Amino acid sequence: MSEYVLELKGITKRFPGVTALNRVHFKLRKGEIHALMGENGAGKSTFIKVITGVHAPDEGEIFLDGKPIAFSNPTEAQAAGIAAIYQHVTNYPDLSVTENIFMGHEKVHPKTKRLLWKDMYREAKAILKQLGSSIDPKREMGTLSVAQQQIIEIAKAISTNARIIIMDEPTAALTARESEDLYRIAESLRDQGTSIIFISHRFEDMYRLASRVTVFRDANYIGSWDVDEITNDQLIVAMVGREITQVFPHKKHPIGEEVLRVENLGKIGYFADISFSLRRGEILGLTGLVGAGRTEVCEALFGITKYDTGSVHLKGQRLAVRRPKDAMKLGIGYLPEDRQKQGLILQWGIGRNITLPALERFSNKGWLTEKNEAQLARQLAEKVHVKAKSIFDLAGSLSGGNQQKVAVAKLLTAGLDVIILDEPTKGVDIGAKSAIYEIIQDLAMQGYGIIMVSSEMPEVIGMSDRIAVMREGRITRMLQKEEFSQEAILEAAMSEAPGKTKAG
Amino acid sequence: MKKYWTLILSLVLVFSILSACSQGSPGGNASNESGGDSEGESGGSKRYAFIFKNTGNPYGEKMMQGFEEAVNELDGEAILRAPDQPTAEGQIQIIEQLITQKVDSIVIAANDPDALQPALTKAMDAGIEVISVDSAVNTDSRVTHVNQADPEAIGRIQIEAISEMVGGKGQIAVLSATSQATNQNLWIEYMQKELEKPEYKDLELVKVAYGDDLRDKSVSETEALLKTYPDLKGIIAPTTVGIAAAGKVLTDKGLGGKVALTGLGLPSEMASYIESGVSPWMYLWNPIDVGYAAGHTAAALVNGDMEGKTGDTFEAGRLGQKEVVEDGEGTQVMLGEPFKFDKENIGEWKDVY
Amino acid sequence: MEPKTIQPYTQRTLEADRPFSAKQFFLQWEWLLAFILIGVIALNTSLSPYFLNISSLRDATMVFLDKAFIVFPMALIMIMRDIDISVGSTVALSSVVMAVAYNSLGVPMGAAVVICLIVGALCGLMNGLLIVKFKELSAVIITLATMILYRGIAYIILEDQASGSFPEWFGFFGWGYVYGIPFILILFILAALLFGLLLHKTTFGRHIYAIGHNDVASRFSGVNVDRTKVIVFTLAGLMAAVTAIFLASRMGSTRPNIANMYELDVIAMAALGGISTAGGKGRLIGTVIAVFIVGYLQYGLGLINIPSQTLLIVVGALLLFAVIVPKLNIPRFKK
Amino acid sequence: MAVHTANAPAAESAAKKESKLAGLAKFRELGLLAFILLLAIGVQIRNPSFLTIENVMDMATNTAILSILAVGMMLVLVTRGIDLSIGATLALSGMLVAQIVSASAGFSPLLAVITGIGIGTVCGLVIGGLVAWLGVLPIIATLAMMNIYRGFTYMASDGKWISSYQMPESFVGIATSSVLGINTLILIALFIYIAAYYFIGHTRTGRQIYAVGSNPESAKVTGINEKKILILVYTLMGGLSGLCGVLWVSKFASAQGDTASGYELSVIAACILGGVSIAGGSGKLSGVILGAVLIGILNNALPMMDVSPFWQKGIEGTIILGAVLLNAAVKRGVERNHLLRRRI
Repeated sequence: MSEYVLELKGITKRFPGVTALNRVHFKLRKGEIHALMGENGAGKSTFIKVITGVHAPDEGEIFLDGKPIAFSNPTEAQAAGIAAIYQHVTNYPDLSVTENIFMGHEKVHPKTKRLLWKDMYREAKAILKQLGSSIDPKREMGTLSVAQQQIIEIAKAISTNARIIIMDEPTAALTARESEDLYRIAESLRDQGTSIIFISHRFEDMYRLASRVTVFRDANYIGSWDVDEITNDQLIVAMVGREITQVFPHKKHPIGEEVLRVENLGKIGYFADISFSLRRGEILGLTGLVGAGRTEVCEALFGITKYDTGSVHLKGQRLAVRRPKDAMKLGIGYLPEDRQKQGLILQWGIGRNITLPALERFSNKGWLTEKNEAQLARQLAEKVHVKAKSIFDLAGSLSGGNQQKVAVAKLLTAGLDVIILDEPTKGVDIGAKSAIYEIIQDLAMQGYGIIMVSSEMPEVIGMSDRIAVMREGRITRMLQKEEFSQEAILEAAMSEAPGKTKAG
Repeated sequence: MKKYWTLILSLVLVFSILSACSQGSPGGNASNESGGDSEGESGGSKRYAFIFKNTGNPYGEKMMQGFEEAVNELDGEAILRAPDQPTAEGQIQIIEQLITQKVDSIVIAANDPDALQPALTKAMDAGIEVISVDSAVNTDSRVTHVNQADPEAIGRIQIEAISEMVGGKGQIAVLSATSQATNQNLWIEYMQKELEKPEYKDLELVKVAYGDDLRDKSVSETEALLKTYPDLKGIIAPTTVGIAAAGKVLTDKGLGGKVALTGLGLPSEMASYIESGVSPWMYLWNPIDVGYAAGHTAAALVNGDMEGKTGDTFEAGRLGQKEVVEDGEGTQVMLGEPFKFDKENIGEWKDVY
Repeated sequence: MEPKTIQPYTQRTLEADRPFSAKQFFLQWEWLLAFILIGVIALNTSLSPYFLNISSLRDATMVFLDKAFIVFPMALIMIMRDIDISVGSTVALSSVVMAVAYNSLGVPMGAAVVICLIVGALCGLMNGLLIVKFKELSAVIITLATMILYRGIAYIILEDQASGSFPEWFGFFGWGYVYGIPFILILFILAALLFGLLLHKTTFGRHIYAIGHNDVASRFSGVNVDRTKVIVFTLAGLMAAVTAIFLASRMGSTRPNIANMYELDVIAMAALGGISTAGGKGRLIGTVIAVFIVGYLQYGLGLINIPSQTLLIVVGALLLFAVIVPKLNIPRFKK
Repeated sequence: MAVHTANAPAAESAAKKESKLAGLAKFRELGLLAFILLLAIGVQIRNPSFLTIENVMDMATNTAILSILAVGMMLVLVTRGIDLSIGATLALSGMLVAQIVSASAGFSPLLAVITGIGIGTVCGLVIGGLVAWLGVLPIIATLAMMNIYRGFTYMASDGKWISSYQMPESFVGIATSSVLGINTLILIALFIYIAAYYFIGHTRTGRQIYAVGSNPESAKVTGINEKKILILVYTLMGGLSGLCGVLWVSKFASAQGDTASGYELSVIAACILGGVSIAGGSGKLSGVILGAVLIGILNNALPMMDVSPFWQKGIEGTIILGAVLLNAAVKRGVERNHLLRRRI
């Protein structure tokens, strides 16, 4: 019997044009939580897919309990006790919770192969109870929140009696409290002897949970360490390949007159009594737990959805925004949270993406003037330092950070006064993060009023001039610069909101 | 692997296109043995085209068979066409193609009496003799019409039949084709006129239903008739699909002998119902003869044997001499009374058409 | 956290001119279509002595161009990842209203033609509004329902009647020539140019592509998705009315059952032209060539009097061929 | 769309309240059923012979084929596909089987049914191959094959119909015979429903069809063979079309080249009325059957109410559009109520 439950040696995986993994190694002990880290594109996802049998490696060997093994499809990996929880798109919104849990390893009658629904419901209920959740196993998956869905994913892994569970950024969409629940679940699984591979961008996850960490960079294996023997800085060097810290540029941006005032904004079922003002050159951090209604407020300001009560004033004028186009015309821009789905058209080149919001500007009565357009797109792309060969490179081919830069550049085409940034550094690696911070500061200096929605506490504290904290659809606290602290934000995000009423 | 499949599949496709093309030509160009060069416009073989309402219709196939027989007798070349759907649009396309081919004559069973007028006028302007057959086009769009039977006679004969079957008394209904079918509408008009006669005062026409020449619709319309009018004594269905569907419903419901059925139908489709007595007898003309007569009419016009004016006569092969008679503002060639199919003769006809 | 070093930006310049690539240029889908068209013409010429002459080629266009007008807006709709299967019924309804207005209500023919266009546009507008207001329902569902509804209204209006006897000049639409060129061809070329410019040279067209690729991102980028959709569907209704005018002119009359299943022919032509129903892809020139491929193929095979059932198979096979070829990796045609 | 993903509350305390609302999903079938009952009562008042046993049996017999096809179409729609070729497949299988039985009278009816299913299965397999292996979009693939199969049918028929006298009694008997007073067609349809119910609800493969439609990406990760599933649904659809081809020809005792032309639209309409989502993933057997029944009743009731034939299409279109829009509006109302209940 080997010391390791899972061992991968010299795994190489090539796709047309790229080597996604280059002779990487990995060792996993029984009952261990092992963090796997690396920047976007380091090969983590491909690595998971090799372990779970989605991809077959071109070279290298996989040992399970010391015996060589080769999976040709995910079902085989599952049968061997390996389960993966992916970051997103792995559930079936139209199917029930139970079905989601048991998809791929349904309980069937040994002879007739009939599905045993009663047994499955019972077991689903039991597993969910074990995880401390009371979700109805017959409920439709699509009606659950992201955190609840995450729990279902874990339940799914447990239901397969997995000995090895891979979690791919499970906390990315979770709030601090929900993450805490997840840690608890992971620890109890570990204590029962399950081995966990944990992939995350968040250092706090790793320090909190993992006992060992392995780093990949550019498809290569960099090394493995015990968590307590490696420092934060060393880890960053390992991941990025150069010394860099998460820095927030401190450029002085003069704060000017009030540009946006929101009064008693409310939308039934989403948020209520939202009031704040924003000045030119100011960065207003908007934070709170996921689901607190931050995105909904921003979408209402931008005209994606309608608000039911209250008013919005821009430069002293009351706005009647019915759709995003109106908002942009009047001077409000929005960088959506999901840049792949909401921010960019991935099949298009950089240039076309940048010019889309303001096509009218360089068109002559509706006629496109492609030369002007290309020139302007190039200028803007250079302004935000997009790394690419030409403006005709497809947006889909860029890294996360560069995609985000293109999305920011889109906001610069229109003559805006207020820019709303929703999680501007989500899923962006460290190198690109600081570049984006720099751009945000630059924008503030140019006199834009900026609302920055973020769940990352250091980011909000480091970047903002003021911080509005939301909880369950209301702003519970407006923190001034001198009041900034993680504790204060957490307290405001979790405490009972004052004057809570039943809406509607 | 996938690539090979794709390759094989596209090869199959290409072959199917090619084979479809090669298979198509002999089927369409009926008689290639005569005439040699198809370009020979003067002298040599004349080219006669026949356009039926839609493809895959045995009634039309028989008509085309008769047409081809006539054309072959005259050493001509027969071109047989039909659109895949019974629409005027499809027939206009075919007319255009025939004009381009400079055929000598077009015989058409029209899907619409008026909609073909511009196209047929163009054909006549190009020197093509246009004759309608079976379903007429309006008199401005044709030289003459070959009529299978006098519509007045068709209407009358069916009322006579149903009256005899039900004993001159009771409710009757008509199950027609589509509500736009000109032939049927004309016959129904004459039926109603006939019913006004005093000897039919006890016959009551309760409803004209439309089965759209669709099996399923005709069946449910028949069923609705039977239920809405429980005292219904007889059904007249002057359309092939309709009468067969009605026969099927009456058979399945065991109403043979209780509700009489007559009308116009193909002997092959109706054989089992006539033999079983569900429909004591019904009528139809011989579509082969209709097509045959149309072929000879076309030839007579093309060869200048007549001009299609009232009183003109011409030789119509085995049908003997035919005369062009008046038809409203136009002219037509009449074939005679419809033929009666009953238990005695259905056996010999069911395999013919 | 103590700020240490700030990463300096790496200054870079970007290419803003698209380099001309002969390889890319010649591997476009439209070239393949052009070759197919040439192949069709060559095939027809070899099969029938009547095919290759000016008047035949010219008059053929009068036969197949009527429904081709709908192909343009259908292409736009398909690029937006929608579909409209009610266009055939719109043709029927607008032509029926025109005929009734002229024959029963005594409206002058010129005004009746305008009414026809308005009715068509209204049908399209209703489709567009329903699709925009009920986003949870797909365009297939809504246009399937309106397809039955519009034709139903046409039947209610005209019952079993045909309505015709239009004035002489009305026949010009479908049968007339201008300097020896069929009027319908001239209008088709004009419409092709207009729609081509609209799709490829205007902000509106760019928005259509954006919506087809990613309607959410388009909305977030300030594209007025709803308005664009409503306009395009209205255009589809309008062009269906144009088809209705030509069809009524060619038939000298109209009936509620005309233009049956036109939508399928139109979708097939657009798909052959390289418009993907998956959205975002395709160019108008491709659909123009596709119209001529299908039209001349049918016309040419008609000249050798191929049975129509064979034509069905040929057109079906051609459509499959067109969608399968790009999936072959050997010559990489860009669709 | 962004709103949808975000509207579920983070707190689990809401879970209980919502699960009650989830029960309202049944509302759709109930609404459809209520509508059918109202319609039936309305027709009954106009024509008392509507709700007689005989007429109900006739309606059921006439709807059987439509509902069998609708079951297959539902599976296709659930996988985000569509099949426009079923009318042509039906005609082809019906025509070929009719030719076989007319040529050899000894051909047993069971064998005829099996042959029909076989022909349909092959037709469906070709489409499944095009969709699954070559990635041709379903609407295009089935549009093309519709033309091709219809052409084959015409070619095979050579312009002739197969008439009732050419068919042996036993063959016609498939559709006219009855067991315990219930028509065989109804029994076959019931058998198909039960088989489909079991297949969809109680087998792995059945659930995998829904999984593929609900989320093709994750289906792949779960190890579901998406291609296999796609081929399966189109093959099943083809097989059912083939079966219906035989039943159709037997019922009407005639095989024509243009049999069931345009029938696919009625089938799709039945599915849509039954609440099957074109976007895939959802669709209930009960809904589809009710949808088919509604269309069946419309076909039967409108002639019986003596509605002018020219109004029938218009009424049908209005009802379909109305039902679809009403359903959407009701769903919105439910969602809004749900939002109103949330505490902020």
